[in-house]
Amino acid sequence: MVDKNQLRIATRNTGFIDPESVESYIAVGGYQALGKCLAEMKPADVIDLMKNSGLRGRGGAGFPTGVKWGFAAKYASDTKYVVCNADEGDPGAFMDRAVLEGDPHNVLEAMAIGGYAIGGNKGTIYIRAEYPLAIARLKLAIQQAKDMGLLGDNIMGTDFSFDIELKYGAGAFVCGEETALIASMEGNRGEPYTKPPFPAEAGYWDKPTIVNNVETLANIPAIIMKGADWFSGIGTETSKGTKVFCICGKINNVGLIEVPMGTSLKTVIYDVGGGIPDGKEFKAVQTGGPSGGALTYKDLDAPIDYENLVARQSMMGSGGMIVMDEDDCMVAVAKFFLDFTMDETCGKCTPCRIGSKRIYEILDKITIGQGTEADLEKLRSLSHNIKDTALCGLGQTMPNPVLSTMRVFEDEYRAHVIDKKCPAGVCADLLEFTVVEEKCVGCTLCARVCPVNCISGKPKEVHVIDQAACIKCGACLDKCKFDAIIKQ
Amino acid sequence: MAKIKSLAELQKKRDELQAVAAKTKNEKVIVNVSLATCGIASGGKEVMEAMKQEAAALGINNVEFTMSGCMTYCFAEPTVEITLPGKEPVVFGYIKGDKAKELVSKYIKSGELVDGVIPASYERIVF
Amino acid sequence: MSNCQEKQKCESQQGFPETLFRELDAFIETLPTKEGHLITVLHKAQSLFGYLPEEIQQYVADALNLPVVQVYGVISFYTFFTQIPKGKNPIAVCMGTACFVKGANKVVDALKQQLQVEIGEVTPDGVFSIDCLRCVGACALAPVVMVGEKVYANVTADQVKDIIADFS
Amino acid sequence: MSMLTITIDGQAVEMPAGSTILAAAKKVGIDIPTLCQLDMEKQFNQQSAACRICVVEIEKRRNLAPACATSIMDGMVIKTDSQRVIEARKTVLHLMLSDHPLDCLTCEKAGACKLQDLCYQYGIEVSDYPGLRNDYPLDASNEFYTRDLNKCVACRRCVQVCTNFQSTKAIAFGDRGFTTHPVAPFDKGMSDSTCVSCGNCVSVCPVGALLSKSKEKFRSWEVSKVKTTCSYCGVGCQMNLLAKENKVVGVEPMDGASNSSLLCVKGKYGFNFINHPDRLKTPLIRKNGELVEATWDEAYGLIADKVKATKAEYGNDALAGLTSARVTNEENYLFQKLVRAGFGTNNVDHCARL
Amino acid sequence: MTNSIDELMDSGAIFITGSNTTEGHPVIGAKIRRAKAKGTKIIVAEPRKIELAADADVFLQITPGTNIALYNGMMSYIISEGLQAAEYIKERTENYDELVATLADFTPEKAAEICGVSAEDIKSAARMYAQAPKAAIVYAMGVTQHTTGTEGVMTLSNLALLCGNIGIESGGINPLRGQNNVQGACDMGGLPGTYPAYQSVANPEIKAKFEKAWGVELSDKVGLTLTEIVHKAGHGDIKVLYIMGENPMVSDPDLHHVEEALKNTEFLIVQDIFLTETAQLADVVLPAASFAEKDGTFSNTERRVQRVRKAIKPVGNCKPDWQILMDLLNKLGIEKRYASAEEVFNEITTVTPSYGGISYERLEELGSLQWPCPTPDHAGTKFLHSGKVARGLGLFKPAVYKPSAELPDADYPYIMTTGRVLYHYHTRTMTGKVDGLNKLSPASFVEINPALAEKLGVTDGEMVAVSTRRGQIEVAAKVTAKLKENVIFMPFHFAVGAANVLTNTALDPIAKIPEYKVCAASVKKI
Repeated sequence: MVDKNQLRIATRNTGFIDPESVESYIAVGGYQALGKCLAEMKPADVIDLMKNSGLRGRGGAGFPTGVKWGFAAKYASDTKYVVCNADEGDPGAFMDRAVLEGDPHNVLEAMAIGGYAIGGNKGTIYIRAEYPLAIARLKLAIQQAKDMGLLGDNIMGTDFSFDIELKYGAGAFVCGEETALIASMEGNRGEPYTKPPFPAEAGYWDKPTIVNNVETLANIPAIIMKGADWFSGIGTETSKGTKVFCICGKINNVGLIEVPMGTSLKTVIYDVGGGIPDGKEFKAVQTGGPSGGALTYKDLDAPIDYENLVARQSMMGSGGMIVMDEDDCMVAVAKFFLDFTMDETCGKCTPCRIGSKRIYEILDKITIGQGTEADLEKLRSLSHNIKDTALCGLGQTMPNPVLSTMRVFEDEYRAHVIDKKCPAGVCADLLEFTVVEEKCVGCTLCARVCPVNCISGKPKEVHVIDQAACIKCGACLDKCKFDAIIKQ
Repeated sequence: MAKIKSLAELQKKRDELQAVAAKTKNEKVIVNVSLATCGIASGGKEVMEAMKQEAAALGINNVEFTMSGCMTYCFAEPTVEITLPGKEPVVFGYIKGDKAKELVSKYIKSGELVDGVIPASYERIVF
Repeated sequence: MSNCQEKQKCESQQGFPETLFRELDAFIETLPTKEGHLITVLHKAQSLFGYLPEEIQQYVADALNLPVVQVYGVISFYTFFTQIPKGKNPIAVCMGTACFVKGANKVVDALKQQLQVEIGEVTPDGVFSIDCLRCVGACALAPVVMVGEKVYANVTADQVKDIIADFS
Repeated sequence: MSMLTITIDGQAVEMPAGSTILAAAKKVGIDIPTLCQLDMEKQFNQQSAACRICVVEIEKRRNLAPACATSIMDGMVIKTDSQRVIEARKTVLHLMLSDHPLDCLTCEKAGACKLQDLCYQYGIEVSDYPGLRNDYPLDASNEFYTRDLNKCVACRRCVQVCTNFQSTKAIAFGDRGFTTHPVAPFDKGMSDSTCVSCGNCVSVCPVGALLSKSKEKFRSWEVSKVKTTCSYCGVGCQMNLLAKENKVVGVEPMDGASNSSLLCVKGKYGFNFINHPDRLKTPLIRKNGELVEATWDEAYGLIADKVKATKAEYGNDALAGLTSARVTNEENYLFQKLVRAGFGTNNVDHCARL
Repeated sequence: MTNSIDELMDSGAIFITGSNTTEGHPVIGAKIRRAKAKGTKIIVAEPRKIELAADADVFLQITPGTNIALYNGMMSYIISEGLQAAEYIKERTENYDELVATLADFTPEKAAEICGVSAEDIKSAARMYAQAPKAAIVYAMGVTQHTTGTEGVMTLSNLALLCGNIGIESGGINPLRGQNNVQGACDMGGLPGTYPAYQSVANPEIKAKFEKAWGVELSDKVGLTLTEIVHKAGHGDIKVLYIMGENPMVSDPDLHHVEEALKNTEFLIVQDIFLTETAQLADVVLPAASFAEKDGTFSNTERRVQRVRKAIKPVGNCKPDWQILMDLLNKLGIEKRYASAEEVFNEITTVTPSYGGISYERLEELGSLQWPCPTPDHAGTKFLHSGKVARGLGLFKPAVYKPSAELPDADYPYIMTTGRVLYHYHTRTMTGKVDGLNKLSPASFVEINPALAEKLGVTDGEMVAVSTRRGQIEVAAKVTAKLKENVIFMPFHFAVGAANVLTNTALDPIAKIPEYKVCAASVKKI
């Protein structure tokens, strides 16, 4: 009965080995890839292998890793840096944490390989301070690897040396953007700057720097060991290998999955994810977090890869997948994401600083029933212009949740502005709780739970809700045993 | 710890470790508890402790406890993987309350399956 | 003698014990360079002092030879850093997407109502403070509430009372 | 340095590698509006590129690019006036204006305000996206200028000039998101900062957020501007004197070889002595122990007589003159000529050593 | 300055000594800090922990008056370590052997003892300066206002030559001139011994040239210096004294002596824009126009000639100085009318070789020109002594450390030094009229170290009596850790609580500069 929809490359060891034991990692072939690079390959060979494998950045944008390494290798410098971006910022994604907590040496090994390939010998892991366990296990792993001569000076007896330090994030989503991340690593406000120059040319301390995400790195030792052909044989035409997703929200099997690129959304949701709980209807899945968009039943058969998601106005992002059911209001979801980006925008460029606030305000207006059709137009045009003018990736993708939900759920938006109704029954200001006379038996339970005492009626008589005083908390609906209260 | 001086030394080390692991696998029950952040938050450490106590109480002493990171079945935390000597590993989820003791007294002691088994739905790369 | 040490001759305005300052000095000594480690030092300072009031910001600025306004600029940028003391039992509600779709905002409302303080505030008796966190990466347990180190999973609004009771 | 060829609005332009699109456009007379761009920053990648008003369309690029901070690449094809570009700029202005008071009628900056000019240029009267505005108290704690952050457009020029050029580092950016704004330490008033009142931030502020306090009210179009050299220390900063009705009412730095558009507190704000009521306005002659007003002829006559008489009675070396390190070369020249040729002595010196 | 201000930003190291640059020359101070941000090493040697000390890679808090010992200590270390520019010394200098001989037994340790700093710091400063590919020295009155001022400058010049830093871009020795046109006043012959462009009055050919140009007979006797003039006036030997735009009643040392001298002068002419302390003693006061009301040129500290332009009409009945001087020249029979400042400038260029190629027209076009600029096609000179020094070979003129003229003793136990504050300029003739500046720096003060304050029982802001052998004043105490315990500091700007009531008139024998930077003082609580 075992269905093998998943293929675990990046997460091949998590859950299997003891993350606090370097022997445990070595026993599954750990550091062999690094050893192979140092003993049998020239740096250029490593880069070629990476290029041929087709591995693309798993942090979101999908830039080919080998090409990035090639750029950094090209610039001459006494110092070059390999940075591991472990500032997992997407709310609803935790694959990086899982890998770091479950298989830290895998990431260290990959960073050293990157250092060897580009001609650098310093590595920095920029990790969220909110991940204490991952930090502790990384520190331990670095020490163990140094003690065994797998990191530090003259690795495995060669003249290649590579050291890794940790730097902590401090709660800023924008630091996932590589230029902001570099600013933050240097101890500054995490404000992005205009590229070019790209970090590969002038990054950390103005030195050539490659920034790779945890999941990207976690693939690398396997690629070195099993070859470019093996890796590029997995996935789709443009997207090779696998992708780790965190599926959560309204889904039965909440958890971490790793599937080959090109797996359909349907497989992910129904076969791997076990479908929607409580017999509810699948409505949408948000991929790419606050930078992404909503996929719907229309997209269920689409193979998941970088290009297909972008074509559907979403994006791969780091791999968060939030599943929503019929009870979720897409306007409210868009508002939730804008609330997030509005807080997280660094505030440097005008479109993002003020634009996120204005989009949020318009969405808020819509959810409280004060929106107009003109507002929908404003939303669209403002969103397009922000995408066009914002400084960094955060601002350029910030309107995506709005644009994608408007594309697919325009009806829902229109219901809010024209009918002043929230079809999913989420937006409190647009709801009305009413008593169905035929069903009410006058048990008084609803009146007793109402926190504002707006339900009146004598025992055994039909009760009435005072709409003016009702705060739409839904307590009466939950309590009524006779389905006599409806929300609409 | 002795430093590894070459790729050959590393390969030798790996082979040694694998040999030890294979031996253990044939002789002992291996209990692997998922102890990533969510596993710990769901009570993974308590599960491990309860199982140790129960094993001691029942006089079962060929059990080796290990820990690992996330087993990916977040919906079923805490999760425990048990490998009986010579058998394939089995993952049990939803280990709440007395379930931990039950795993010892039933599955480890007599190979009797309890509910909460999570089938592996993946293929895993090894090299 | 560095500026900060000179200043340390005087009493700490907030009455922080001198040993904490010495511990911070010792930590700074272990850094390979002062340059680029402002955030590192602020993490350490916050872990020692609990929060980063003006006095500590000035101390860190002097110790790293940075303008204090730069230190303030950094602190006010990152949500992890706080300039006001947290409650004895800091409550943090995860507001990641998974928690949101599972109703974390209702939990927040319940907490606010129960403790009669707003997000980012401390109860008058200093026992609790409420903050909203970006994702803590435990989405399977959504909604997640942390009180200090203790994690509560799958929290609903009606459990809030019990959680608070655990610490009262 | 290698030369690259690009096309802007259909015109081919040849520029050295490392030039910005902005510079290339300027060379062929194409005006790209700017706001946060700071002329003092010579390297394109030092520009904050925060305001996004200078965005242009580059063929084969997904997003619009800021002309001030994007270096040219060979063969680049750029459009600066497409519908897409105009719409984007208008949106940026609408957004800026949505967080800005509309008090141009009384704002001191009117007429010299970049935001006002740009809104005029793009025909924007009120913002399409009204919403919550930031609300900060006016900070008048500095002796020489006021800071009204409600008018701030977060262009960062003040922080750039204070940090990178003046190197005082009295201000930085604080907060995040919608409330991101320039701050003094702990977001208090400027008087609580290390500010040395050089006013260089005021000089570069494109809007009315930083304004010099002024005794005389004046509108930017009412003043004449004359470029001159500062009369304080030996640096020789270049500056414009702003004059209205024969009064100097303000100073603005100019880009001189020695000052590179900077001034200090004395140069920027120490000009009120010029029209001070205590200025000497007429010659004075001591009569009966008192200095009394006299005509120039009386004064000249008295001096000439006294010089001639002294020379005759005591010899030339009984006369002496102290010239001044404060006056012009021409005047120093004439003074030593007066002492040497007129008094007939070399007893001339000045306080170079003091 | 031998070099230009902007060249500092490409120096490998900048040695700042005797200059509180961020307050005295704020814009240059800002540029030095920008250089620091771009990677330039900064060495500061000052008695006070000035603002730039915080930017310094090495800060040497030397006892006032010991700078020569410091420079010699640095040089002796450089030579002992073989860090000197041997090739440069061989090809472009002379008298090196005497330097080596003079420094033979003067170790950094000895220097350290004299200067009150650590020998290690002297060594690292020396290494930093010597090992930088291009290093600049920046100094101001802190070096020159000593009885050994000239030797101080020469010793710095030795240091620069030793490391091959003269005649190269971004190197040099760079005095920062305190007043806007002090350079121009010197260039224009406002000196007793030289005509414009430093042409000697004793040289018959030069004298003949000027006699021809001006149409009068001229004296070949070197005139009196300012301090000598004041001294002679005190004895009643100067009958007519014409003071233009100066306020010796505040700026000169030992003010009681100055006041006496001016009162003793039979006929005192003062030309200024305000009725200064000096003008109040005058027999005739001539009202002059301010810089905003006239045309002309200033020459800045880097020999850069720049235009002054008229922005408003002269206030009241006052006149630009050049017009007054022209009128008086005419009255004294030297008939020449200049229609404009430009016509005066044109005359200057005919007799001043270094200005020969400068004209208003070129200044209009280029903004500025740095002399020497001998011909109209010359681009001006960015840095001096390129290729070889002006005199041919760079001359080492070694000097040994000599103590200041007045040292602390039991009665006057502290070393008093003077200087500027950011918010005032010189004698406050101008800045004293600006409300905001007066609010930021309202009155005179004396800075004392906290330990000294405690010893005296004085708290910050309390009034104290500061006295020296020449007088006593009462000022507020400013308690600050900027100073060492035995050193006190006063700004010289203020007429009330004037520091120069206290300062020493002892002069440098060569440049006749007074020793403002060191005298012995006592401080008492009132």
